[in-house]
Amino acid sequence: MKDVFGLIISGTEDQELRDLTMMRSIAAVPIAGRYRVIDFYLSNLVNSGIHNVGVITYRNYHSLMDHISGGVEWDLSRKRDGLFILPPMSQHTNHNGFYSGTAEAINGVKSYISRCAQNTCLLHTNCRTIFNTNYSQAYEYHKSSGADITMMYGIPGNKTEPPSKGEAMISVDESGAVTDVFPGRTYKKSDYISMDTYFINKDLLLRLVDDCVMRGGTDFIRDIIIPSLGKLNVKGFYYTEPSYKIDTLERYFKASLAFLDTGIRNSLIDGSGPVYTKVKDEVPARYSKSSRVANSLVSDGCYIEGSIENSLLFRGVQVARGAVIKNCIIMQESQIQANAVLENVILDKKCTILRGRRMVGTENHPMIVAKGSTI
Amino acid sequence: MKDVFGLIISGTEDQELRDLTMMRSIAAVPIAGRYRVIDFYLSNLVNSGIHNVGVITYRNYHSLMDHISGGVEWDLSRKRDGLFILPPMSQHTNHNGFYSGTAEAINGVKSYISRCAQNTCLLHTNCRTIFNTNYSQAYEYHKSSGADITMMYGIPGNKTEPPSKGEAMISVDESGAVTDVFPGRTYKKSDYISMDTYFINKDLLLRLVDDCVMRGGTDFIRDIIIPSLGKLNVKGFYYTEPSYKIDTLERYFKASLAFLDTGIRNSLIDGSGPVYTKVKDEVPARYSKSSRVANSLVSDGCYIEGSIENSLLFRGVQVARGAVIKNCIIMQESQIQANAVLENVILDKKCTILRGRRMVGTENHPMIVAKGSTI
Amino acid sequence: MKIENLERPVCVFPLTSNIRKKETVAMLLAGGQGSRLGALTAKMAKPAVPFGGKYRIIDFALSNCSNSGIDTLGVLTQYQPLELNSYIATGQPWDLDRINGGVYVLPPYMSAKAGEWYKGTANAIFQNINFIEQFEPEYVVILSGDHIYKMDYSLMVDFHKERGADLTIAVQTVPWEEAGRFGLMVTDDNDRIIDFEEKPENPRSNQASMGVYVFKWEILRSFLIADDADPDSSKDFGKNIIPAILAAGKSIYAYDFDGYWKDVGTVESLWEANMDLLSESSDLNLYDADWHIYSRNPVMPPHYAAAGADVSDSMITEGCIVEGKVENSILFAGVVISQGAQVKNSVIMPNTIIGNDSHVNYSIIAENAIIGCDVVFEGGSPSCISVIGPEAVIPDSAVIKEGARLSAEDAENLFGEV
Amino acid sequence: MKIENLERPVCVFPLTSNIRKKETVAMLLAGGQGSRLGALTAKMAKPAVPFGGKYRIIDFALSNCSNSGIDTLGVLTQYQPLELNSYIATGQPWDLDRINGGVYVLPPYMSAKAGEWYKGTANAIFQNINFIEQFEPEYVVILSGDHIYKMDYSLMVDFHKERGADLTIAVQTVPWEEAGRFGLMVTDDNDRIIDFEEKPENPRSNQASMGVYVFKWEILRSFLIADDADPDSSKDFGKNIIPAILAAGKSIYAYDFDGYWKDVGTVESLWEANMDLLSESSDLNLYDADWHIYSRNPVMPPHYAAAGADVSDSMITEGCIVEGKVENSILFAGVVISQGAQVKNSVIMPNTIIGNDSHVNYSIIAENAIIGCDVVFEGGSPSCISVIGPEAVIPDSAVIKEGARLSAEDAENLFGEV
Repeated sequence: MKDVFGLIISGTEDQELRDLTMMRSIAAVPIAGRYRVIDFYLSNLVNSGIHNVGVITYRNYHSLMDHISGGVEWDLSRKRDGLFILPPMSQHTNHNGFYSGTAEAINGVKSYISRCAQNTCLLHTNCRTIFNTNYSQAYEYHKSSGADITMMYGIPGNKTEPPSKGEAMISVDESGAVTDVFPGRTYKKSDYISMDTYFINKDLLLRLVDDCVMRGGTDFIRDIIIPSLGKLNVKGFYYTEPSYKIDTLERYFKASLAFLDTGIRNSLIDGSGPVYTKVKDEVPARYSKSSRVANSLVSDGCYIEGSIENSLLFRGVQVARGAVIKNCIIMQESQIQANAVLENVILDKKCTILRGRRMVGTENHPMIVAKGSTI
Repeated sequence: MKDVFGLIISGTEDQELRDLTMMRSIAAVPIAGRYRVIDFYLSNLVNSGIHNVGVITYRNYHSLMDHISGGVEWDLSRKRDGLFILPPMSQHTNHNGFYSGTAEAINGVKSYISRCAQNTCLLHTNCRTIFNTNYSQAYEYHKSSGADITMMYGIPGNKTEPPSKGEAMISVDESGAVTDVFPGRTYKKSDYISMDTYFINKDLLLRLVDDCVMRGGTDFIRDIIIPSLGKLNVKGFYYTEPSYKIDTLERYFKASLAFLDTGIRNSLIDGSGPVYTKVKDEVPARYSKSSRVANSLVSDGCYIEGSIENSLLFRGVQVARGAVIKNCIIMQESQIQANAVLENVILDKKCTILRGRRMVGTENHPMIVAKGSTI
Repeated sequence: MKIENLERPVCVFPLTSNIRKKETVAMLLAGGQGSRLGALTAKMAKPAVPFGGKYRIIDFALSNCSNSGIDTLGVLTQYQPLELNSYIATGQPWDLDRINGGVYVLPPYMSAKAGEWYKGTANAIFQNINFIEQFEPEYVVILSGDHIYKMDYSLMVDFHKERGADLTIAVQTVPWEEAGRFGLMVTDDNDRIIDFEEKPENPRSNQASMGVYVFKWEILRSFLIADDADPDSSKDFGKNIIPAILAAGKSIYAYDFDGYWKDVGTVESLWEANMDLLSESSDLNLYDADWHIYSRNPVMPPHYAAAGADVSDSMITEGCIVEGKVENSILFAGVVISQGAQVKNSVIMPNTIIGNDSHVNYSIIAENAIIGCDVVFEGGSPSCISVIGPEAVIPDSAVIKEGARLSAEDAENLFGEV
Repeated sequence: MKIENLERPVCVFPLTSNIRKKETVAMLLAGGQGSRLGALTAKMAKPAVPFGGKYRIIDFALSNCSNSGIDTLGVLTQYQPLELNSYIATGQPWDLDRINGGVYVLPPYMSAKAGEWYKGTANAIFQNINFIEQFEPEYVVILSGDHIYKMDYSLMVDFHKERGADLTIAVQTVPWEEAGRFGLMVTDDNDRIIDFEEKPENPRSNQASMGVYVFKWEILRSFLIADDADPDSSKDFGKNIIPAILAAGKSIYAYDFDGYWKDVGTVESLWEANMDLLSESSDLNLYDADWHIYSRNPVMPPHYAAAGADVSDSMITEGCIVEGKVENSILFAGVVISQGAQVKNSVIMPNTIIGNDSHVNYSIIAENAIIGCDVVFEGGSPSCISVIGPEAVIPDSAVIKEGARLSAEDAENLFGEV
């Protein structure tokens, strides 16, 4: 993978995740008890031997920058190559700094792309899939098939649900050529869902983006991929390992709870290599005499006096005596006071649930509490 | 200085520097043969024992971010505190991301300021002065005088010139209290020029900025300092060491050439501590048989076959045989081809002067060639 | 022109780094084997021994330095330094990866004349006089890497400065009945030390030395050089340097420290210090936001407690999998407690597995060990702790006697290869 | 459940770092004193000696590793390692500060049984078998830290793999008349080495070993262990390991390298290699953007050439001040050439001052020296280079004889204290 660089668009308008993406791009959303979504993307790239990665930031990128800046944790703090945070504005755009579509986002970082020493771009147009892979097989396929563009596609782990609105589905013929790309909610021609992951030659990418933007196009799929079908050699690479979409709140909730399954957790956290993330200095989790815990993931810094079941606790969560937590995702530094009851709830960071309060969502409609709330 | 954090506004509209600040903020302007302006600011802070520094970025901050990101060179890569790059947009502004004045800039980073563990802010509202100092004396004065705000002022080294348009001049009474602040070009009441450097209590700063922005104010001097005179205890601290303003192209040129004086150079580069900057891997400068050099500063990576006099050459400059360079500032990686003649010229980065070309400016009106030009 | 008028340019630095003068430099003695910890220190120096779920003993001294604002220190290693070297590495976890200063690991080395191992604590510092000199310090703080405590050394340096002392020794008041086990300081009313007794039978003082010293560097330097010339000296701080300084009439002060402090030199004291973390009443508080104890840890997922887990009064860290029962115990990263297993009053170090239905009690089990299924640890008590060494494998249904001390080799000899 | 079914959780890492398997690990021998360099190596190991204006000799091997994509290496130190330790530190300048891998400085250490110095090149590797094993490598590259060359080791490893060799030795074709000074490889038509001659009187080959080896790790490991058991062995690669592997009939190949390569073991060869940088025709090119030679340097201002300076055919680096004449010379950081001074055909190491009107010719002057005013270096030639050691002070009007070799002490004895 010496000749490949990675390019990640860290967010667009991810309305479906509601409060989780109000203050941060989807790439910075906490997941699996101690990670952020982008950890999976960066770790996959690094574990595949890709050491030059550009991350295009979006509106609220403070938390993303806090998390990845420097790149040390992913071994991307390097003199040559390494991690590049590419702010959403650029001397080349005439807009007020924000891109509205994926093609525009790429257009804003053309100078980074041109400077890359590597000739092939591994492009992630979004960060809405959790998967753990080594791209070498896909890259071999891309090279040996002579494709101009190779799209990765698969059938995500949460496949029983219908495709979501923003999702791109694809049809592939016997030769592996992509014959159609269509929005998930329109009509059903195949079960294959795009992983938003592409191999494409750097110069071709620059040319296609130039051309697209000149004609007023903004979206990578609508304005670049679809018009290219039939004209360019666009191949599909079928991804067989587990993957989870997190593009809606419900999917995010289910993907999170899937981590409680040891087999799924192992394959997502160490399937093709470990997932790296930022290390915090936390004391080990502490359980008191009165604590109860079952089928849960608990991070360092937690202090558990109450009862936890089927839940994920991020670091520094406090659960007081008598509190009951079931089927919940409790993010960093939240406090659950004595005798509070939570079921099917997602608490964002630094929330406080007061003594004795009770919140109950359903499996398909978890309740979500915005960052910093006191209930 | 344990209780002080630094805050640097890295640029505003610096029109007077013309082409030098088209593509970068003034903080990122190359100076003295191998530094950037912000190196002086960061080094002064670090040499004074201040280890928490926020840098508010402005429009084109790619080159600033490239230069300072990580903060390693200034020993500001730390777990606690360290260097914080504060993007010009913020969840608290409703604008399209850019601040128009210094007060607004501070307003956009209030959450950083609140989070600082230190109680006193050492605020630089601009980066248009080159000086080398240790702030401990000024800080002692600030504390012992009981001032609410202490402004540093002085008489810059290039004092023979009239004050420039954007410059703030101040009057101070016998007790050290600031009695007036007025624009340089209006009328002359004193020779004292503001160093754009303030000590101010963090909570007071937050309150003043809140108040200012609420009333529609945008500028720190006009809308915060001037209205405070007489109401708050605003003191002046007289700065006696050499300093050079670089707020116009002519001043930038003269300040640069001042570095050729060994006494001035020593005091600016190591007066109160060394100036740190980013290290590049360059081969030592190479002189050929035909080279001539007199009264010049030459950086690593230069390859000199021609003749250089009274000039500053940044790293990686090539001067071919027969070329003559006099009173010039030649920035990184520029090429001067054979027999070209340059006098009183500022070449920005990566310029090429073709074989035999001749460019002559005057001492008071140096010619400037924009980055990447071929002449 | 004459030679005496020649001047170096400004901004000239030593070759390797921008070293500038430092008022205070710390030297941390981390070369000891800690042989009373037996199998736990067979392959690593005592300061590298894991502690408290995700720390190592040396984290306390390193974090104390960092939190005290002492950013320049040498760590003197000698015995099995590989683990410690790669653990400390750049010093980043303790915020000690400073450009100007930072942490340096100092092993013994060979000079043009000869190579010499460190012959004693004082000799270790003596051999690194050049290292210290490059920072031109006023004060040198000597620390030991094998105590568990949180201490602000900067307050002790301030005390040292105020008194204008040549040497300041940190002391703890210990119960009179235990005083005889320590090096004791006899002081006058002004905290000035007038005598020093090493483990006396009839103590005249109950102020025990903590092994934390602040020296005026010029004083220490001259006494180190004099001591080195003395062929009869055992080159030790306690036995030679301090008595010599006292005998020379220099001003030595005692600095009273009343926080938590424990020398974890024995298996029982190491166990006890771990258990102190689980005690509500202990002074050893790791949750102090102003005095973080830092450590280096790999990234692992949150620990997983299975449906049948039963956890109480314990500390559990990342990467663990708990299916059985854990009570009043500390689990380090990557530990597995299998179904039906019961772990009580024990410390289980990284990556160790406890097999199904095994019962572990009053034990320290070192890293990478495998305890099979249905193993029983008999009895035990706070004064009788069993130890299983690193990499040891205990076969199914084995019985471990109370207070047993088994290295991997011992286990193999006892039980045969599994 | 049985013990054999117990499983560690995934994502369990060694204690200190996320160490993962590495196909290739390099071991760099940097413990040599380089005694033929005299005063230049009195206080630092030969690999730490400054070279080429802003480098040190070891930069070439370290940069080669980095540029070859070998990101995991151990540097074996023993003699005067302090300078080298702080120079290498985290490995950041060579991009070797990797989380997974990176550069490790490996001094001799004391184990539970005893402390041992490295007794030979092979013993140094033997003592670090555990270090190598943790990366589970297929191949181990053995390098020496005291050669000047740019070499892509990955191509040599590829060659080694293609041939399925047990050992591959890099060789340079040398002139027949000089062959007798080298260890020579006699090869068959397929580059397979069939014999090995150490400095023979009548060479049968002109293919000299460069001291760069690629081993299959399992082969090297077994021969190191066997060699250690042999009390008569001098524990040296050239004398013991390679002859033993050859005698055992293993497949050894010669890898021909035809780029610039120089062993800078003598003062004259060190001077020559420096001068090669100034030669238009030399193969030693530092301007190769694809093969940067990295180094660690403090930040200094650009060098200043005064109004009366006269500089030709020279390399001058940051922090220098040139008032006099510099011709065909190399100045390291912070050097001062005072007014009227003339420096020709010389190498002046960091922070050294040449006083007014002094004439220096055919010399290497080490770091932090002061050459007074009106000092004259007589004669000299490429085969007769004078050396002034680090920190030496040469008084005004002194005369330095051609080929003089003066340490700071020698100078003081000769001229008295200045």
